[in-house]
Amino acid sequence: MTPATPDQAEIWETFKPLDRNSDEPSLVVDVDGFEGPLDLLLALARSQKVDITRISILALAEQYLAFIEEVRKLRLELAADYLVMAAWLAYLKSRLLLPEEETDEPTGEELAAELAFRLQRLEAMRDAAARLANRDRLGRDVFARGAPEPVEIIKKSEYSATLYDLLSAYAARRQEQSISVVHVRKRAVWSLKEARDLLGTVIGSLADWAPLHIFLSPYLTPEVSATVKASTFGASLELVREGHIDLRQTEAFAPIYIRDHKPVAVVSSEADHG
Amino acid sequence: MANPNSAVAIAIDNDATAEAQSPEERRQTIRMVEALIFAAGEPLSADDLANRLPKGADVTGILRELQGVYADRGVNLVQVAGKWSLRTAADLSFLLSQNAVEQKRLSRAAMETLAIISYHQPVTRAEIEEIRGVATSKGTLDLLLETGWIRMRGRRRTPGRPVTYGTTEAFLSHFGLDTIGDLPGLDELKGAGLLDSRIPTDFSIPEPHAGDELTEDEDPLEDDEIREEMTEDEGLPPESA
Amino acid sequence: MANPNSAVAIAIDNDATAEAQSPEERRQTIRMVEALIFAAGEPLSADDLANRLPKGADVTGILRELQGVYADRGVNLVQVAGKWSLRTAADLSFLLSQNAVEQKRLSRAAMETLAIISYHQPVTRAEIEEIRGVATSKGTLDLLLETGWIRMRGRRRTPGRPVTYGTTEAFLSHFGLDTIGDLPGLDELKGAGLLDSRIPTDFSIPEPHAGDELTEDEDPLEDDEIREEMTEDEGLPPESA
Repeated sequence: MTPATPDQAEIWETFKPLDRNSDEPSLVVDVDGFEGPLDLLLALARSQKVDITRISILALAEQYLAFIEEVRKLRLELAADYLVMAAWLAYLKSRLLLPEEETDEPTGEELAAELAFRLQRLEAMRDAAARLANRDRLGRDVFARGAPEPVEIIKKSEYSATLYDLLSAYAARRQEQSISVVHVRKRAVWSLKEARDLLGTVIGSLADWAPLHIFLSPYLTPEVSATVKASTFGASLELVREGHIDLRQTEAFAPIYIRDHKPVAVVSSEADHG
Repeated sequence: MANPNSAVAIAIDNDATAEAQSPEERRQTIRMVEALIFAAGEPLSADDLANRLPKGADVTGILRELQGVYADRGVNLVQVAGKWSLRTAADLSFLLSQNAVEQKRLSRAAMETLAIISYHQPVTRAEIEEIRGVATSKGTLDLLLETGWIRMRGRRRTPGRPVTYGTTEAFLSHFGLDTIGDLPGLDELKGAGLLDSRIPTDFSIPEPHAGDELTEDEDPLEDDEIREEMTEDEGLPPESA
Repeated sequence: MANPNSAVAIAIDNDATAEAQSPEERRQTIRMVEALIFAAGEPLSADDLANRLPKGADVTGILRELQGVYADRGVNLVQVAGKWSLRTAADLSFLLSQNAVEQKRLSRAAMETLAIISYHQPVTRAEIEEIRGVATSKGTLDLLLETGWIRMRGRRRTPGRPVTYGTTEAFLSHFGLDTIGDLPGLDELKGAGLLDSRIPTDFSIPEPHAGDELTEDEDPLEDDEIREEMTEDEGLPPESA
């Protein structure tokens, strides 16, 4: 971005019309004040003090070449385009002075006319810029209402929805909720593992027969009573098979009793008797 | 200015003030006052004006005169808190507002809430939340009230006496329903593929009650409760997602 | 323009006064136009006004009448960029210098570039440089774009598809021009052939960039080209002095 910074400053410089017609010496030194060779040529043309349409291009070319010579004597650095213009003007000068040959190239007069046109056009644009700048400008010379009363936009939201939107929103939500209720019931099922874990907490403390249901009583809410009983019974059978506990039921539908397994005593005595 | 009134006014003022400006000077000063007040970003006092006007200007007289000139116009010269400014004539203030109708879509949450109200009405906010399984923000209900599609019907005869919501006639007409009973039932929703066939057998859809008369467990709202209810619990946290 | 109001206006004009407003209606409409233009910070077009006025209002006639009413006053009704706006009278600018917004003044180079763009538009950067005989820094164009007075119009249908520049409505409004045809001295410049950008290709005085064969053809800018163009050649050296 470095190239842009000095440039910005240049653009915003205070506008100070350069009075280049005043005296020649300042012209010579002030080469940096010109915006390119065309600008310099225009300033020199103005110093001829005639209407720009009647300018002598030959005289102008000589003036420019003399100016460049002067600047070089002072060893001021000149941008390349000033030198290119000097070379071209030297060529133009020779074309204007020497008799024209028959070629397809434009004649010296045509080249001179083109240069004159460019100078006129640049001057015209300079004038136009000045006239534009001097117009009654908004915020500088003329002013709009200082305290405008903005139109207040009263926003009113209008909602629209279709019956389909309504029904699908309803059905989707109800359905979602109904499925999540099923999940809750699933959780309410006692698994064999849960029952086994429960029984595991009491094994080892059951020296004598105890009714199974007293351990289950905290869990026997109406909703899960059946599943708790079923799973516990299933788990207890498993524990019997694995030899952790003994079960006893005197008759159908009678309470089930549970105690720690008494392996040696029972089995061996029965074996003795049997 | 080609206004005959101002000429009369000038003549009168000339009699009144010994050091008065010439009519031409006065005309210029009037123009200046007009431009200054027009371009100013805020009202100007007579002193503000006097400081920027030629010496000897009859500022008060000019302001009065200008006030007269603008009296019948679309813009009036008015004095506010001792300062002067040009304001749009009060009777034309309607020109300075424009109604812009913005078409909006209801959010999913609002749509669901509306649907639940339509099927389950009369329904309380707690019941809506229970059915949706998520908290319902007051904002959602306010928005639905704003659409004119739901209304507060009454209060449920339960502890806390919560407000009951129901749908309006505007709801019926917007959704092209003749009566609320025309809302499709369970079988129709299933038939339309909106409800899965896997839904539990005990799944049911209520029969909405939208009549103006309250149900047995509703009390009427007090007239002044309606507004109150609109704002009473604005402090609620936003709806949880 | 497919404006229903304009159709109405045409019908009324055809019927002369058959459908005209009554004097009282017209007086009210005048007040409305006055209020609307006073209230607006920005210039309003006749269509803008017609849209906010009663049907059948003779907007153009009323605007002309109001322009007359305000002609001698401290505030004038002016037409800028084809729209209507109230502005303080130019001869009172001395009085309002305090109100002037502190504006950075454009440099001579920038002002000249602006003038070239306004008189020669649509014009490419190369053409601007050809006229000025010097390279135009990207900074100058960026700055002018920033003022909102110029814009990128499109791309010239020539090799390289250079961007073409032109002026904006804000340009017209700022410089108090109704149309670009009101640019000072435009007709004389045209008559003198000085708006002709064409230079024979074999006329080879030093130029920073070779002059393009000019055509009136422009291609539109792609939407996303606009930003691109703003930065694509920032790497250029600054304007040679």
